[in-house]
Amino acid sequence: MSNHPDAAAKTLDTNEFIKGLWKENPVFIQVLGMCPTLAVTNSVINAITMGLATSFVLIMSNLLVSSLRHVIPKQVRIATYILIIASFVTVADYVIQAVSLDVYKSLGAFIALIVVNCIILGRAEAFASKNSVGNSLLDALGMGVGFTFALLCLGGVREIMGNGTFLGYHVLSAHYQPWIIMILPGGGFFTLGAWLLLFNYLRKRKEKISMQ
Amino acid sequence: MDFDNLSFIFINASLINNFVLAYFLGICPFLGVSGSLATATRMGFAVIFVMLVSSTCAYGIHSLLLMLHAPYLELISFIVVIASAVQLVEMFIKKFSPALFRALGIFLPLITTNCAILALALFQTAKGYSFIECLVFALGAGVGFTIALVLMAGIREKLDLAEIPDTVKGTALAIMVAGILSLTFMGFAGLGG
Amino acid sequence: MNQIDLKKLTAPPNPWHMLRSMGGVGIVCALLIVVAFQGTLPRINQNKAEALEKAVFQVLPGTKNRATFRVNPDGACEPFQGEARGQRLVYAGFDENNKLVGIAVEAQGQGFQDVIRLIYGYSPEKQAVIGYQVLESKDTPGLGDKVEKDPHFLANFDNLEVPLAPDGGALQHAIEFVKSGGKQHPWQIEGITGATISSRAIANIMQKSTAEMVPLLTKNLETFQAGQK
Amino acid sequence: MNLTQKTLEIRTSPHILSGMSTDTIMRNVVYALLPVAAFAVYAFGLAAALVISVSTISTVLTEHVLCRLTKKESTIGDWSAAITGLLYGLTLPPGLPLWMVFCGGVIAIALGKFMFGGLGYNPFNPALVGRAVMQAAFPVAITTWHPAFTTDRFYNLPDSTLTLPFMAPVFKAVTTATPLAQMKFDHKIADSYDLAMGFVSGSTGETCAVLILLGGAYLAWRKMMNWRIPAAIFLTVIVLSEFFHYLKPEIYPDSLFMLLSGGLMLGAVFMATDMVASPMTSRGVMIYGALIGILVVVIRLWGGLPEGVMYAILIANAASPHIDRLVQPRVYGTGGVKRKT
Amino acid sequence: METTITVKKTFPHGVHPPEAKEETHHLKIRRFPFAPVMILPLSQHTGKPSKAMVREGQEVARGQKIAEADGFVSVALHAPASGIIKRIALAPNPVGRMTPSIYLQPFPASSQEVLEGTPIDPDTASPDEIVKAIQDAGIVGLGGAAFPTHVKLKIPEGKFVDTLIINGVECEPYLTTDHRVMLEQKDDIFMGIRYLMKVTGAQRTIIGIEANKLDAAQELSAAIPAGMPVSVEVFKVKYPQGAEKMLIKALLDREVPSGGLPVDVHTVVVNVATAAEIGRLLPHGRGIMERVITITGPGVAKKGNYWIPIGTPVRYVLEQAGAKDNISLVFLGGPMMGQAVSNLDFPFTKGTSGLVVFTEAETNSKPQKIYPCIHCAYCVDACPMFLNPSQMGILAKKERYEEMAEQYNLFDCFECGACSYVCPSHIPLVQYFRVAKGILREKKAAS
Repeated sequence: MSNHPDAAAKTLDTNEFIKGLWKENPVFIQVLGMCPTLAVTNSVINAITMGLATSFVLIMSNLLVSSLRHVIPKQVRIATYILIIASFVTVADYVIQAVSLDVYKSLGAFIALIVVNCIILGRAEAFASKNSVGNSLLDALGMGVGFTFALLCLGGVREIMGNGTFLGYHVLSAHYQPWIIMILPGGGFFTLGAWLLLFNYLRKRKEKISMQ
Repeated sequence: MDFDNLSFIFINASLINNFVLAYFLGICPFLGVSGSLATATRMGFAVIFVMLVSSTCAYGIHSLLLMLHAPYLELISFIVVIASAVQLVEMFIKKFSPALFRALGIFLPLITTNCAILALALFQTAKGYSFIECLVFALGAGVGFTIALVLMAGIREKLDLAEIPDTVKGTALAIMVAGILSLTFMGFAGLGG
Repeated sequence: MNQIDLKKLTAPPNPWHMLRSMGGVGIVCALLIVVAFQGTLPRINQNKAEALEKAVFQVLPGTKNRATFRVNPDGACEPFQGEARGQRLVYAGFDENNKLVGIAVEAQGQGFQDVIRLIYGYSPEKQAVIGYQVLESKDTPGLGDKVEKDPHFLANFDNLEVPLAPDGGALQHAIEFVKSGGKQHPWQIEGITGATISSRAIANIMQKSTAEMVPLLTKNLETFQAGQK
Repeated sequence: MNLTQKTLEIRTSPHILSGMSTDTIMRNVVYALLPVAAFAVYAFGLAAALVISVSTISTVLTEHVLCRLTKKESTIGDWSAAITGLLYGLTLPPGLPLWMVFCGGVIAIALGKFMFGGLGYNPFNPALVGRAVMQAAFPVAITTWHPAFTTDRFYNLPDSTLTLPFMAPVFKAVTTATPLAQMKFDHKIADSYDLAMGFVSGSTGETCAVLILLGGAYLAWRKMMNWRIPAAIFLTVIVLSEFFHYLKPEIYPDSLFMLLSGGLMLGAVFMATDMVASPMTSRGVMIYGALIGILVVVIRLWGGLPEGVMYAILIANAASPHIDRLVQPRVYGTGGVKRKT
Repeated sequence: METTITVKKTFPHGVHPPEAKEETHHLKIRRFPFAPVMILPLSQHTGKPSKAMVREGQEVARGQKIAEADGFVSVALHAPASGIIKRIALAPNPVGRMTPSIYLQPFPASSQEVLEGTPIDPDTASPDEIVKAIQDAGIVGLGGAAFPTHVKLKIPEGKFVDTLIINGVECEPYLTTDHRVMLEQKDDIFMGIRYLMKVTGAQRTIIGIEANKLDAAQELSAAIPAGMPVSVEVFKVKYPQGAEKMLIKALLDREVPSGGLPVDVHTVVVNVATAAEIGRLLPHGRGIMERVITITGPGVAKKGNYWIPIGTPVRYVLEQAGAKDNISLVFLGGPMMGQAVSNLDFPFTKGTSGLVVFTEAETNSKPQKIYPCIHCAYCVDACPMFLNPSQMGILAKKERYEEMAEQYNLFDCFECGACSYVCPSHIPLVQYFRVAKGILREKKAAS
């Protein structure tokens, strides 16, 4: 019974939403979607835009995949998912261009690269193709929020340290010396590394406490 | 095409703006395959190969879509065509050079969904490179990827034997090492300029 | 329910079924893309035009209107409209009296990290560059991006003389790069301390571009003046 | 005498040791660096003294604190943290704000060494990791040089030195260009004698080539340093730069200038020779040294930066596991029998 | 014969530990009294233990064969003194393992008279007869390895030997037995060489000696019998030159293939003391009863070289040699490869070449702190086998033993100790390698 994909599909489970925020956070815990996580987080606005765009694609593709899950034959499912995802990414790409060309320019090709973000295909394959539309939506929302939150964590640290600003507003003293490395690629690696360290540390401590 | 321009494209793609260390492209295989040197090297060559194939495809698609006035199909076509092309090439290699297939084969499907490959197509389109430039760009990107991967693999093999503190073990360490490597590659900035 | 699903799972793949569902999804996707493309196209074009206008107006102070021209391979310029891809374009700027202020030219070259793209305004009247803006640069933030912000450096381009030699074929003086504090002539670009490489790269791009474009633009001056209809 | 009640020690052979000890080696490297540091203070005055002491204190302190935090025995007794601190301090410009010096020292140990498990496991030279992070973080401050041998250097500090933590420094005092920058941007070549004796501007410890070489000679004589590494670096740099100088003497400087200017001496003698991050075999270190030499020349002559020693060494560090693997010594008896007929 | 000795040859790598030979190298070999009880392990050699031929309570004469070889890789054992077999039981060996041993109680005031056996004539005896005689004489490698000498003298079918090397290198610090033997038993040595050349078919013999024994080299070359194709070569002093493979490399620049034997490069190496013993015993048909042992080290008063009967317990020797009160480390053999003893009741065997006693002063000054490997490459430059001890040490710590064997030739290590000696981080590399080899052998045996 429990093996069956649609077994628990009838009810909505808010855990599907919560898990993406922390326990199964796509960036900090699952370490997925590293490319956008590192590449576009040199400022908060980029991080948020990227987070939202990814969430949008994630939600829409999860919805569509989940609602079509009985229709799509197993053999062609991956191809179909990619098709769906690529379409939504194209949509997101145009919408961002229409909203702000500056943001679009600073994100560059990374909007289009959402297509190959493993989180999206991963959720479609691992969750949406086996669960109800409602739960898939919750899952996508959770993952999206978790992803955006992670990007914000990185973007926030990097923009504040690297530029002394948050969302473009000066939050530190006017004489603050920016750590330019933080908005360089190296800083991206180091910030993510530091966050992962923190999560590792917290997890280790929790394990230790629960063992006692 | 003058040689200076081509060499700049190559140096730029391989060292200055290394796909992995400056653009964070292909981090997944970078972290996943850099555990042992032997696989890293083979993976590197497979990437160079796929990059050349997909760069050619992307150039063709882009020209075709320009003629058809359908730029909005670019992303979808890149994905689909590159994936199929790599698959075809894979079958071709399997048939005609089993040795090469054994060496590179298992990596090919892995690479197809790698963001570095798609990014290569997108970048070369955005930069408006000519066909030759595209190939040099692809070669540079592939070589750069390989260099980063191989250096990383060497360091990680060495670190396998180190007494790493518990908290640092795992991805965090690899990311930090990548950060230091990324810093060292800053030394190449301005080369060929 | 269970039984039906099981049957579906164990059934041999039906090519027609596969094709049908792929086709269906394809159609949905195509619809999506086309709708999004069509829906956003006017806005995107407007954004692009605005961005371009902003740049042109900035490098040609006093401009109120602009016209786009294509540079043909033979060196002649002609009014141009439509898809910008793959074309070599320059933009003429006109003041409120419809008088030609100058011509904005895009140029690019190798910087510290990657290619730097910039746009500058050439005034035929003053025979000088009267404005400049960096369009795209990946040079180190806080160091290389001084070429976009440093007021002292930007002042170089308020009136950077590029007079033609009497025979009209070439510049009288090529633009020169001098280090900070060394500027003596109006055709020299003074570098930034600590960002020598990026500022030198800008000077190189300017030197190359003006040497080619200024004679060409001068030749086509009448076309530009007549450009605004 | 009663042999019955004797407790005997059980040890495994060998029962005698050479007497060489890791902390002795490290301590001697510090000794070899001291004259260099002393000259730095002599040339740049109080500012250099402060930079070097703050850098050393920061690394030693960080090592101690991190060991305590992870409940390990403090490892500052092996002197390696002190070397890192000294070396790192010697690569900094004398006017660098002290808070930056301190941050870099913390990073050098935490990121460059401790994270990998401490002494013996760092794949990169920790001092250079700290320096590279600082270079990327504060590119302006770290390339702002103060002139050497100013008259007031022993009682006046540059304005930038005492900048408040995390605040941007203001460089009011006269700054100057290093010989390398002058070569690169103005094609001006400094006098070799001045370079050798350290009468030029630059990082605190990189200016006096003679003292650095003396320190290196001492270490090489005590066999605490692999002389092949600097030798290979120097040789490569000499050959390459002479070649290009021969081709275009007006653009490319001669080898003497290349050797004596910038951080090449300090880097080749004290940084590239970091035992932990360099290859082990004699042939390996030759390749390693040659790689550094090539990278230094390439970055100096064609790169965007005037100086590339730091990057060259770091990249060679990254490559050294491969070099080690490629040139494992041929084990006795595995290469076939040399037959004499 | 006056020869000017040129010292050039040596092998690459290796180390230079302090020689510490000056206290005993000038002291003539002296005889040693019989201990009240002697313990004669049946397994004093590499290979199968000997088979006891006596029963408890039996009276034996000095020189009488009390155990015979059990198979080819085994040798006979002779009574070192006239006395009574007290019992045959397990007794500890230096590692602490118990091995079957014969306890012999010498008669009070037992004489040094020895039984005479069947003499073997080097000119008339066939090679096989000589091999058998050497086995019957209980001769093993006296340099320390205790490998039955006759085994390596038996040249396998299809192989040949062109050079016989007599190993007078004695590279272990402190030990001077070979030095004294070369000075005092020249005739025995040349006699032994006659037997050995006959057996191996070698056309020439080279005696290899290190430059710290120039007097021995000079006297030996002066004493070479006319017409004998023997020469003396002097090497630079370096450890472990006495190892067969290093000696062959230094002397002939030949390399014994990995896993092979000296005979693969057409040589046989015999220790000089072994050669002397062959030359001393075979003409009388006797067996080994005693051997020359250096007793030295800061912990003993009467340092010197002694003829010590096989089976004498360490305790008895220490008492006679005047051990000091504060001794804390006693090892059999030299300080580089010697084995520390836990138990003073352990007897001297045929393979023991020295007894070095350290006091607390020496052991306490030895640094205890082990640092991580700093890749200084001292060990790489020391290893005579051109291995990479540093990398193997790191692998051993991570218990990656297979990798050590497959990629880093662990089994070519012969535990000379040069790497541990030079290691500034005091990593017990040799010990790591011993453990690794042991575990790998066990694994192999299990599978």
